[in-house]
Amino acid sequence: MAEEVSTHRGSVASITPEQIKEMERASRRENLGRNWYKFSRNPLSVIGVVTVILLILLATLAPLVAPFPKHAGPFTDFAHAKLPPEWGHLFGTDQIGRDVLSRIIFGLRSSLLMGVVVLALVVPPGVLLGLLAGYFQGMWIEAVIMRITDIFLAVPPLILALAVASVLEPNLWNGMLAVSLMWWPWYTRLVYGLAVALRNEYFVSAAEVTGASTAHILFREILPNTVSPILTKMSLDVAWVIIIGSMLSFVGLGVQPPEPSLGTMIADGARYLPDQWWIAIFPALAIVVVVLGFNLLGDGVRDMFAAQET
Amino acid sequence: MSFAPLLLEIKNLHVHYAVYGGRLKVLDGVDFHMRTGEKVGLVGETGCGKTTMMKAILRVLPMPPAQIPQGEIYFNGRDIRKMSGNDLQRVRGRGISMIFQDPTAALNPVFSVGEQLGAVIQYSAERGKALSHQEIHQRAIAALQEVALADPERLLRSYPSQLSGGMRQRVCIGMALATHPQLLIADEPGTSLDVTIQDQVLRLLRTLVAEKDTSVILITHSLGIVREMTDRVYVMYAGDIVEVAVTPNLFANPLHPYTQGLISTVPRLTGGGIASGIPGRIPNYLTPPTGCRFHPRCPHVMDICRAEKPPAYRVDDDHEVACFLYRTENRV
Amino acid sequence: MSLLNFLVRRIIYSVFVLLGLSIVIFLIARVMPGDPARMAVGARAPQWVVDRLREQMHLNQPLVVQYGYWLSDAVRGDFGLSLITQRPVTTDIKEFLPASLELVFFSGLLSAVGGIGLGIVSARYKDTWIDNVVRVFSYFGIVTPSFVFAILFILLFGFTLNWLPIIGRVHEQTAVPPLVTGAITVDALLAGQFGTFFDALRHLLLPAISLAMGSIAQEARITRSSMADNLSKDYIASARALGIPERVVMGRFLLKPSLIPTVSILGLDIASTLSVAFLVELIFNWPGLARYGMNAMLHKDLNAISAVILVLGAAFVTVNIIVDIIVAQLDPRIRLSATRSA
Amino acid sequence: MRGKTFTAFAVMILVSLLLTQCTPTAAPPAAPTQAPAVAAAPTQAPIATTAPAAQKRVLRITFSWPDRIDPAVGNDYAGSTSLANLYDTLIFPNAKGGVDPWLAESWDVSQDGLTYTFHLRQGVKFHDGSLLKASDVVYSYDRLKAIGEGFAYLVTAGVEGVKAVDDATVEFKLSNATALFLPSLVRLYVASEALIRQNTKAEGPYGTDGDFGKEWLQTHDAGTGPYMVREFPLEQYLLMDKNTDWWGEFHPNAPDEVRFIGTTEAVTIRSLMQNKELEISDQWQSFEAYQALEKLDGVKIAPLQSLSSFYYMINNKKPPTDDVHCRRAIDYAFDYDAAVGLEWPGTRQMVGPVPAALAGHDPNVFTFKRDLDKAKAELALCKYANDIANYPIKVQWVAEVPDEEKWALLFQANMAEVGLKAEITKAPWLSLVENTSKLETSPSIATIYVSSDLPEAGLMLKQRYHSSTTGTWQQVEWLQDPQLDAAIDDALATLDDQERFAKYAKIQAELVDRAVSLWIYDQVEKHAYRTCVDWPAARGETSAIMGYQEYAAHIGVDCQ
Repeated sequence: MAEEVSTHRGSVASITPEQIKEMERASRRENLGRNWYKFSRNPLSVIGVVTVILLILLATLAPLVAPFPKHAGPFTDFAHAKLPPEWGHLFGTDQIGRDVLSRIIFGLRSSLLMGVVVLALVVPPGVLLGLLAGYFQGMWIEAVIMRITDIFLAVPPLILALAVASVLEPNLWNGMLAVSLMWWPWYTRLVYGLAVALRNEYFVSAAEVTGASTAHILFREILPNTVSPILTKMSLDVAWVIIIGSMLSFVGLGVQPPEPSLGTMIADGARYLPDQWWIAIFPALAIVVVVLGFNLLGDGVRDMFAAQET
Repeated sequence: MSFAPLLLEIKNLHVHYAVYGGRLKVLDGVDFHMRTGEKVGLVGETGCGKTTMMKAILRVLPMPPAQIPQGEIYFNGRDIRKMSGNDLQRVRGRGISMIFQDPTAALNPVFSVGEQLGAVIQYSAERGKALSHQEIHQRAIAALQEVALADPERLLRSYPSQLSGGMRQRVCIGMALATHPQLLIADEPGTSLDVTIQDQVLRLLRTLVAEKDTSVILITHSLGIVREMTDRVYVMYAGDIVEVAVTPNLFANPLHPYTQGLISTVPRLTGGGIASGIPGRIPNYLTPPTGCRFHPRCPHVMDICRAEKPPAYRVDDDHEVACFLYRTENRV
Repeated sequence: MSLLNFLVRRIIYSVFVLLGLSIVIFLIARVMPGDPARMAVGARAPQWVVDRLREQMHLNQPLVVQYGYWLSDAVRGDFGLSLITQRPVTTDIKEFLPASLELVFFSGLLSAVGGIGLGIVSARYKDTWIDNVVRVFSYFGIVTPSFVFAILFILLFGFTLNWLPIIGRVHEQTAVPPLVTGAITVDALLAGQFGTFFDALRHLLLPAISLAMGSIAQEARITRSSMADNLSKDYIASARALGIPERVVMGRFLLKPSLIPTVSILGLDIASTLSVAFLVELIFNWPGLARYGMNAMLHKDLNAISAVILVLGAAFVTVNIIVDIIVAQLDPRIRLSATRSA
Repeated sequence: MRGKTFTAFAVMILVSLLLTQCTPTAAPPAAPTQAPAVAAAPTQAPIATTAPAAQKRVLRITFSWPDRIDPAVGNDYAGSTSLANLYDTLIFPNAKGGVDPWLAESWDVSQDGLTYTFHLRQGVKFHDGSLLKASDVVYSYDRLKAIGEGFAYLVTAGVEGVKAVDDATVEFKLSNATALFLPSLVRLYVASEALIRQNTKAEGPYGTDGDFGKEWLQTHDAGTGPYMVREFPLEQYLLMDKNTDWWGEFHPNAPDEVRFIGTTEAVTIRSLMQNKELEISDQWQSFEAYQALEKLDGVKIAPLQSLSSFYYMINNKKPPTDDVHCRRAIDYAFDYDAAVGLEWPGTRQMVGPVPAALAGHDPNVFTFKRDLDKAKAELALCKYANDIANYPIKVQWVAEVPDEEKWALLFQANMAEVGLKAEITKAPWLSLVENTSKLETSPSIATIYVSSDLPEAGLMLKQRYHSSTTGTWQQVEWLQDPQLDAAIDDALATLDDQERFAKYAKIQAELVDRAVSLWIYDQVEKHAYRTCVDWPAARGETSAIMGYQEYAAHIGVDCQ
């Protein structure tokens, strides 16, 4: 970030815009390389990345990887119900005779999908509103956006999502929608703070003086400089969204059976504790692994950008 | 040349920083000594290891990442590195105290000036002499008055964020002097301030030091200040002492190519500008140049410079230089 | 005085925020399908009962007017009847809120004491095995959802070891103290019943720890890293260099600035436990507001949902104000800028 | 280091808590000994235990919550059990399926069967000490009718008016004769008019009757029954004290204190049973949980005969199940043997539309067996056959009964075999109740256990298939068929048993032919109970009517 700012500052003199662009690109490429180097120096971050990649592979290749792909759908085999972990069923089978491992692998799909879709739904509007509010600081746009943001931020995060999810038909997509509705204000607030600081920077003033359009200033001047905090927050948020998703499905507001989801598997499996412990405990461990993976990854991203700041 | 007893002697000090990917060898066998009452200057570009050396003396380097694999630091004849916690604490403050480079960073943002200054005064009192609140308060006021700060009562209640840069610097000086140290280390005082204020601060420091006859190590990259304030100068480059001389000698006859470069830039008094006289920048400590660390920037570089590290040669009684250009002279 | 000023401004602003929230809630509640009057009296109630109730609830008037009535009722503490309990929502909230607050308070206390304590220990013994244990614990604490902890703790401490109770707020044969605040621990102390107090505390322990685990871990991690960060700050080096003894440097000059981020995050965590609590309350059969709210949501009990969200919103905002005050006490920079702008 | 202080503090708290574990149950000895006379709300009065815990006979039972104890509201398992214990009724159901005199010592029936005159027992006292009068019966009836919830549909059907002839005599006038009237009085819980009026809020939906005391009756009782509410923190438990002034006869070891606990959480129930803190479990545990409970010392499983069956209620009004062929396809495709095999030993497939234990059940009615060929043939006849993928069968099962998922999944798998697509959703009970109240929100299939309120096939037919119950969870079929209604009403008005049962048989046959539901099995109600409890229901000595299995006055508790 620091490098880019200085490039902008230096640009006012005699270099052509094309050269600046090229320099920016070069410096970004260099940053990328350096960032990845820094990132890869931290073994925990690397564990995070590897875990996340593995999980994504497992989820996308679920039908090929899962030992019993059919068990993710409508399937019953009461003769083989409640088998403890053994070679044929590494994580045992559940009360209906379905392979717990296969269901966990398929369950990853909805968890990961939740993380991705919610962020995809949340980040663009949240960032846009934050940019607008920050850039038009002191004007009515800011007042309206930030007051609405404050209202949403005044409710404990989960409650609003539950309320919305409960009025909609319970399924994965409505669950995502509900979580998204409560999540955008955090991005608005983050970007708002950054944009307020950035709008007074030289390069923004310079662009204003040269008559650049508002869109240009927002998206070409301010936005690129907010990318690293946004990325950091996103990478840490994935884990949170997944936890919240599992909470929703734990109470039955998310994915509906028989489609597996980790939260539902825990909720249902809890009925068979303590004797058939594997039905609930393995999905619980799976959530821990998923969240841990994203958390390590997020920490790595944060440290990487933090190191770049200094 | 004075024959006062040796106050501080550093032998072969190495300081490394462990970071991902290796060790930064920031100090690579530094020798240093000074006598009671001496005012010694330490010059060199930013990042050459001056502050590290001073923090190492007081054992306030953050460890980890810093490590001291080797070296002795004698203060009044005792090795600071081998001291127990109690002894060390007696050296800190009343023995050696230090003015840090950046007064904003050196003051704790969440305690008032009074709380910080009070603590310094309280714990630097003579052993077995607990001071009353009243006494501490009075001494604190006196300390602030000494550094020419107006309205000390109000100042004591203030927090660092409420003060201007110049005031913070004065508070730092006041705190460092409030312990009545034998040796004061002043690390680039005033560098972060604008030039007029910096000038005031330095003048104040000079007056105070002269009044109290304290021994001083003055770290700076400004040769002008060195010339005015010090008796003797160490020149440092990339973790090595490259030249030592009494102040007039150094200016009259700089020997090391680096010192020569430095002195040629003296007229340009702007802060931080001294490196511009010498092409290139301070090397990377992770993989420092072999041999003489200055060789990649040296106009007189020879083959031997790349292969071997130059020892110190004594050119004159008070003048040593670590450069193969002078290898005909006596090794120290 | 200026801190008071700051406080008053915060409170007034919060009231406006809550007012905005009430509009959002009202809209959600009214947009939902279903006749609130019919829902209130049950599907098989005679039509005349429903009609009369519609009249009483002003349901035949425009939405804005309805909101006016709803708000003026809400301000007077009247949120209408709850569908699940069939009695005024306010009565329910009075009954369930103290249990939730009690739980959240103790969980917050555990987070503060446990988290900061572990963080300090970890920073103090940085890079030793103690530190490593704490760090691994923190990672797992942060990534494990509270309901998983709840299930594990019930299994381990409740079922297998049988150390701690896993249901209810006190043992069934324990005399319940006269209800004053509704929080049994507090009431027991007020009544001087120490046996009951300890019994209530034992019942609180597992749910409170399950709820607190995440934030204990979080707090430990933040305290540790902020202490580690600050340890390399010049003001610590300076304090040491000027002869201040190590214990004073660590216990005073390092601790106070290091607690600032911890306290801010702790506040956020406590505030959000208000909502995460529902799962733990569900699992431990804890009769709290979050669980009540959850049930209300599962059963589309709109009056209860609106009230619970508003009450939790108010609690959330209050906790945030309290945290701001504590942080301002810790950090003069915030205090000073607050008074300057006030 | 401050850190040490913190850790030390935390350890101290922990240790002190663990130490106190040894003496948690001891109530402060200095507690006052006066028993609370009237049930007190937990939010009002100080509550003290009356006697040392050891001497007290305590009966603790878990239930699926919430528990509604307003006599005009409660009607599910927890509610009717609570009401049976708190209130008395004019008559009492006996184990043989008949009724015995209770609050009514005797009664006369007019020649045309339209007027019933009840002579009340004298000297019966409400829990506040006031005497029961005929006007209280009239008030209880009026209140039930006005509120219209709970068992109102059962009690008020066909009654024209009720009046108090004098303080000891009540007269019911019927609009038409019915065999159900007398047994239905089991659901008319007699409450004290004075007490309710005292606690009525003026503002409420019921006109001059305000809220009809609804709020107060949520957590209090106004009955004459063998037990009375001491404490009812909603969402937690219902605690009742023995009514020592009760006119009836207690079991010699009847409990002094009855606690209904609102949880069905498996681990909790295991722990409670294991710690001897629970005498009788709820009936909603999983098969595995009962197996595990049975292994505990001094715990047995009682499979109770019940009037209840497990239905897949098929919506007869919504596509695709509005076509009889589609419904028949479903009935043929389901694997009944597998479904029954998942239940406790002794469970049998349902024969016809009513539980086999009811008087008037026809054992010879046609019974569906799994036959995929027939299922496919029927499906082909269904008008949605060509487009069946666009008509998913939406199944909602009750979240509180986790075992239902097994059958739901079995159903889904079975249907998939013939090409029917089933979407299954778990719905919390109250959501399901809400959903089934309107045709638009009703699922294609709701999976519900229905218990007959009386041991009479005709009542179950009425409960399940008569238009008067559409819009409740008791009928998601939405038949709304006037001819069927008339046939049921006609059968019920037939006072001669033979004749009446013949009419029932005809109706049963027709319902099976129309495949209006998927009939799965007659329920065996499982409860784990401690053998130190003398429980008549476990020996089959109580009425099978819902709510009377846990009639505490007749249960003996002799545990330690």
